[in-house]
Amino acid sequence: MNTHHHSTVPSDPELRVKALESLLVEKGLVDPKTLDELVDLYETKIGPRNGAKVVAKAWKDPEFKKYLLEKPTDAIASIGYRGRQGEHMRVVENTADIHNIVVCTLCSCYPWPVLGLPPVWYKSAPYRSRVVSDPRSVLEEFGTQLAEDVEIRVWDSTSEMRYFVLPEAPADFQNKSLDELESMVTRNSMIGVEKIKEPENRS
Amino acid sequence: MNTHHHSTVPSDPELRVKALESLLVEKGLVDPKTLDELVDLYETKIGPRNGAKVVAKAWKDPEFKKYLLEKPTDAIASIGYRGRQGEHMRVVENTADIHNIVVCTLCSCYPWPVLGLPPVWYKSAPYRSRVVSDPRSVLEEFGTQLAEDVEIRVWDSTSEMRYFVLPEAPADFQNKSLDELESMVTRNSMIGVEKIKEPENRS
Amino acid sequence: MNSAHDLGGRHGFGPIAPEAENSEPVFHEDWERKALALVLAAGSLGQWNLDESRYSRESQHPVDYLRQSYYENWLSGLEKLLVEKGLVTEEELSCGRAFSKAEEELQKRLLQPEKVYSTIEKGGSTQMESDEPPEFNIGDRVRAKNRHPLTHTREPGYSRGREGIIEAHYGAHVMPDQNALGNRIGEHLYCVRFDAGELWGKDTPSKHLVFIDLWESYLEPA
Amino acid sequence: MNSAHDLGGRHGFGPIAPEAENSEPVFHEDWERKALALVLAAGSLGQWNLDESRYSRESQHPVDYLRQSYYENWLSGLEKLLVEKGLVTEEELSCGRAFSKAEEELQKRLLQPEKVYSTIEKGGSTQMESDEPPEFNIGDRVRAKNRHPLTHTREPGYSRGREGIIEAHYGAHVMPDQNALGNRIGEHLYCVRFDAGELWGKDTPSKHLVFIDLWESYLEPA
Repeated sequence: MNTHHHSTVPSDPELRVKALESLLVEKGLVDPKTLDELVDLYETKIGPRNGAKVVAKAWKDPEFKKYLLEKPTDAIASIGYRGRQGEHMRVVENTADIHNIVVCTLCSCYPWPVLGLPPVWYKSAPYRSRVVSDPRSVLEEFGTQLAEDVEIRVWDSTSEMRYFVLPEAPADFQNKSLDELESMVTRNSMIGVEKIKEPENRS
Repeated sequence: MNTHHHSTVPSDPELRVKALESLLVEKGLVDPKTLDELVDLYETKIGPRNGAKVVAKAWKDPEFKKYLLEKPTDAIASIGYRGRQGEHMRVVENTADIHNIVVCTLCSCYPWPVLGLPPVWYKSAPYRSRVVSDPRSVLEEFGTQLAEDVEIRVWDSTSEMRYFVLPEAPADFQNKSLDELESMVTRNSMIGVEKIKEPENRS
Repeated sequence: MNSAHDLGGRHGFGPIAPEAENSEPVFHEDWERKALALVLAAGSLGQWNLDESRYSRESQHPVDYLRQSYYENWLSGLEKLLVEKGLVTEEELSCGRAFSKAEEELQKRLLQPEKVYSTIEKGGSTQMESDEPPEFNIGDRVRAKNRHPLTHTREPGYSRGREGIIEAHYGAHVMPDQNALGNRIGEHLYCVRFDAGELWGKDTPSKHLVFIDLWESYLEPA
Repeated sequence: MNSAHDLGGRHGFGPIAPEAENSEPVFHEDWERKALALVLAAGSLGQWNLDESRYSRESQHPVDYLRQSYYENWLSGLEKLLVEKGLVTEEELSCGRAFSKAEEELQKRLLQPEKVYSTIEKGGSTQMESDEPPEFNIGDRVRAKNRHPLTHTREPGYSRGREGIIEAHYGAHVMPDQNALGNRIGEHLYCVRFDAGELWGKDTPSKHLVFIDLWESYLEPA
């Protein structure tokens, strides 16, 4: 006696998508080439390397960093990243005393122009449920240890404001090139679940 | 990419139960005759007709009603119903101004000695979720209309106290026999989702 | 724990769609009979208490808890407890065969068929003595604490942080949060009356009260 | 609505088990590419807004929401909206064939491949004008109201009834509860700082703040 009113096992999503695509194309509402363009955009052009460029530049250029913290949407647009899911940006800066982490407990809001599409774990129930109430256990799963006196700030993206973490620069950032720095910036450090790894510690 | 860590579709419960029974019997921990006795007890001896006897007696016998409201566990035991899931009883009385409803939002606590095992709907997520926040919509699903000025009291069985509703007696209860009255008492009226139907209104 | 079992005030589960009382059978499938009886018979071995049973069912993955039928959840809880308490091994459970008999002492605790009626009729009181006087009196304004324990609790989510009035004192009863961890401790238990508007917000229709049984350590003066 | 999507502070979902960043692909299955693209392309027809999309996904049965993968939920939400808004019929959806073309006016709104980049780059601002001055100032103590709307809201359950401090005022933004019902209205939006102990109880480790964006009508003075 099943009292659930949810649907029975959903049909294969592959078939569902195929049916939906051919239906919408036949209807005259979707152009298959548009779909290819959209996929290409998010698979090859919009991704976390964008954010890494923003971070590296902020580390090297104090003027840009000031601009980034004060007018984040404009500063990010000034190096070419803007638009959908990044219309209203806010940058939160990690320091020796403060560590920021971003989540969306209600769905999976994420700053697409700088980070691309979110990874599976960011959209998952374990992350969304736990990071607001027990961030230290979440950080541990990412191998991130913070000193006890570091203040953790969790940003729950409940509005269209999109949060983006400016990680702490590596110790010797002044001796590194922009390209070197950019290559050290991980996606996870810009979500706030990891710190930038110093070269000797990198796996 | 499934991010759930729940089990895959559970195996057929029929097979699960069979395997569990033969395992526990082989272990020497369960006697199959005991299982039959338990099933027989709850299928034929302990059920809502017990509660109906309690209610009918309370309607006819003011002394018993007083005893039932003041010492419910003892009063119910005095007519033979006691034990598991009814160790600590409390009787709440419906009147022209007050309507009581019982639920267990956290599992499905229910006064077994007087009502038997709970119906499927009582254990279901729709009832458990909704009756505490929107009891009137729940009553509507049971075809129960209450005047706007009737106070609704919902009892959430979060402890081992077991709540039991004493429904309002039918209008002409004094002219009816105990047996007649008993036959008018429904299980649902003792949970509080229905009122006693007057003979002319009964379906 | 804040899991799927804590259903009060949740939305989206659809209609109740009750079966008609006079046609609903006690059991809908034959295996449900056995599931009930196995849970009761195994429980009578005395290797776990009621709160441990509840905790075992609650600590399933939320999807399993919500999609399984009620007796399936009972089975899941029983299977987990049997293994956790060492009564059967994972391997025995998965193949449905005993690799060895249970210990003699445990076999002696088997519920005999002729003891079924008296055992059920006896039940198990949760009333206990407490050395402490009750902290609250009838009529006191209290607030249910905003607690989020990771383990078993009987303080429903929808009551947390909300104010009510002590309606009754039931004496000291076994404290479920501790009982689920194997510690049988008595603690004062109260029935607390909440106005529905306090629980569900100002737009809630009036003339609606909710009574919740809450242990003393769930409460603070309001 | 208080449904399964409102995950903050819930327990029992197990480990996060993240894939390693440098080996996780953008899409894990080919159909996920198409699911994303279909949602974006259909959304660009302008027949629903972002909050209607979210509401459509949230209002699935909780079991479906939690057991389906993320893009499956996107598909479910899209299918529901297409039917609700009259773009396709149930019958067309179930057989995957169009019985008629869409209306001319609607076909004209089709997103052209050459417009993809500029459309995505343009995005959609939610900033609006408001005739009202903001009710709260930075530093004000506020309480998130204990609200339980049956429809879409962006006030998470774990913040309700809890006190915090206005950390920022973001101006007026489209109010999601109304937007999900098709009414585009601007309302002041604030970032509110909560101490974790206020949200999760006194035993919560200190040095932990949670910032939540909340609209003015979600808040009251504390």
